[in-house]
Amino acid sequence: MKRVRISNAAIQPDQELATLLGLGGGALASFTGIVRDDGGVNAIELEHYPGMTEASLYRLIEAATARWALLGAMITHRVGIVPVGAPVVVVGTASLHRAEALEATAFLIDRLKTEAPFWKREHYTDGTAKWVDAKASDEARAERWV
Amino acid sequence: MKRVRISNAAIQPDQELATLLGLGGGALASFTGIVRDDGGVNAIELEHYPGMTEASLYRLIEAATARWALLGAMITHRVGIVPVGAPVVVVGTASLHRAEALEATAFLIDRLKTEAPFWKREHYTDGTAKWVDAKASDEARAERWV
Amino acid sequence: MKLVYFASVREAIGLSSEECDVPLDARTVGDLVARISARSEEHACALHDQTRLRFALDHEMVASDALLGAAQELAIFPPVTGG
Amino acid sequence: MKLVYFASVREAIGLSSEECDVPLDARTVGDLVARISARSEEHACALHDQTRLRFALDHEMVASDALLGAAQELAIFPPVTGG
Repeated sequence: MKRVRISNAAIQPDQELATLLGLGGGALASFTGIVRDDGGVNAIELEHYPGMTEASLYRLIEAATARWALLGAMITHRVGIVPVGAPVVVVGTASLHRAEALEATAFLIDRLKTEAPFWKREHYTDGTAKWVDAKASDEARAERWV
Repeated sequence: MKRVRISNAAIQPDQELATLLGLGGGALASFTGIVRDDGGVNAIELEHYPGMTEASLYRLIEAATARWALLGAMITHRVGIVPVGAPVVVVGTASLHRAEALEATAFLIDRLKTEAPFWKREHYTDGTAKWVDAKASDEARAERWV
Repeated sequence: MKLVYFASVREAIGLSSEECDVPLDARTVGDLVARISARSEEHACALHDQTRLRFALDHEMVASDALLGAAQELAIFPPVTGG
Repeated sequence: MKLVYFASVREAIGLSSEECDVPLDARTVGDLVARISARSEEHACALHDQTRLRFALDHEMVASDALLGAAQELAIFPPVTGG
């Protein structure tokens, strides 16, 4: 089971992950990214590159399933305006044993951060907005998997 | 938020994790262990050491929060008879950024496997049952965190 | 001291708990386990190989050379297999 | 070749996409980006520092020295910030 989904509407982590529970494996690992209240932020806006987004997320899932014995892997990413406290991304993997799912989940979210064509703009309570800068620490974490 | 729960009844991973979504962090990582169908197994039976079980899981959560900046951590473990396909354990952590939650989740499940007083017996479709042997690979994974 | 047994140890001994007086010369967990082994054929069989056992004193995992001190409960069980 | 722009690059140029003929002497992504810079003040401002840009040819991330080959779409954008 490999699944990529881009959603304009709110995402429910448990619904996204439900299929992974039934694959016969003993391990399900997941990561959910949530909009943080970083001092005056009331929402973020996510722009993406339709077509390339899906292709790049599928490539990441293919890379993960080539590297680890996975029974399934899924990524759901929200786009558009996302309010503080709402999930932005859900990554989940299932495997027979836990090591594979735990590592593959970290791999997928780390690589997504530097390879998938999404751009985040913070909207502040005072009505202003600002593009978020990429972080050097994200590059460093993604490099661990090369 | 630190929570340990031992349950005789079925556990719903999303309900166990719900509180972690609302702690203001940007990251929620989780691990769910599921009863695997390992050739003829139709259920496992989990025995535990009431009192020590809760104390040892709290100690693990304290160790994780001392080591990583976490906003919350929870462990729910089921005991008694658990059918194939049902969740046995849910571990979840929340943090501002993803590295802490991902690592703390792996730490908690790895250490739980070698330190928490649970014992598993496999029940087979032919009516027989057998205690599960501890795995050397679990010891090795737990050692990584020392 | 209260002795508690779990899983295959509990089954082999045929008891989940029992009381025992700690002899004056039993200073460590290992010393006491050797004494308990002498209680019956079943105890001897369940406890003869200490390397395959794990111990907890008052709910804390300890090695067989741990001092008994003033502990009130010794648990003896096989390696844990939860998760 | 179709050019597509995203995020701050899109805003700075004021367009989300446009067409361009690839000059014969533009072999790499970097060569073409230098040509596109000359289109307007806005293009020059958005594209002058290639080290702060990222590129994709036909939906695949590439470095600025990648050959254009037969690619049909070049995307220019700042470093990604999803997740």
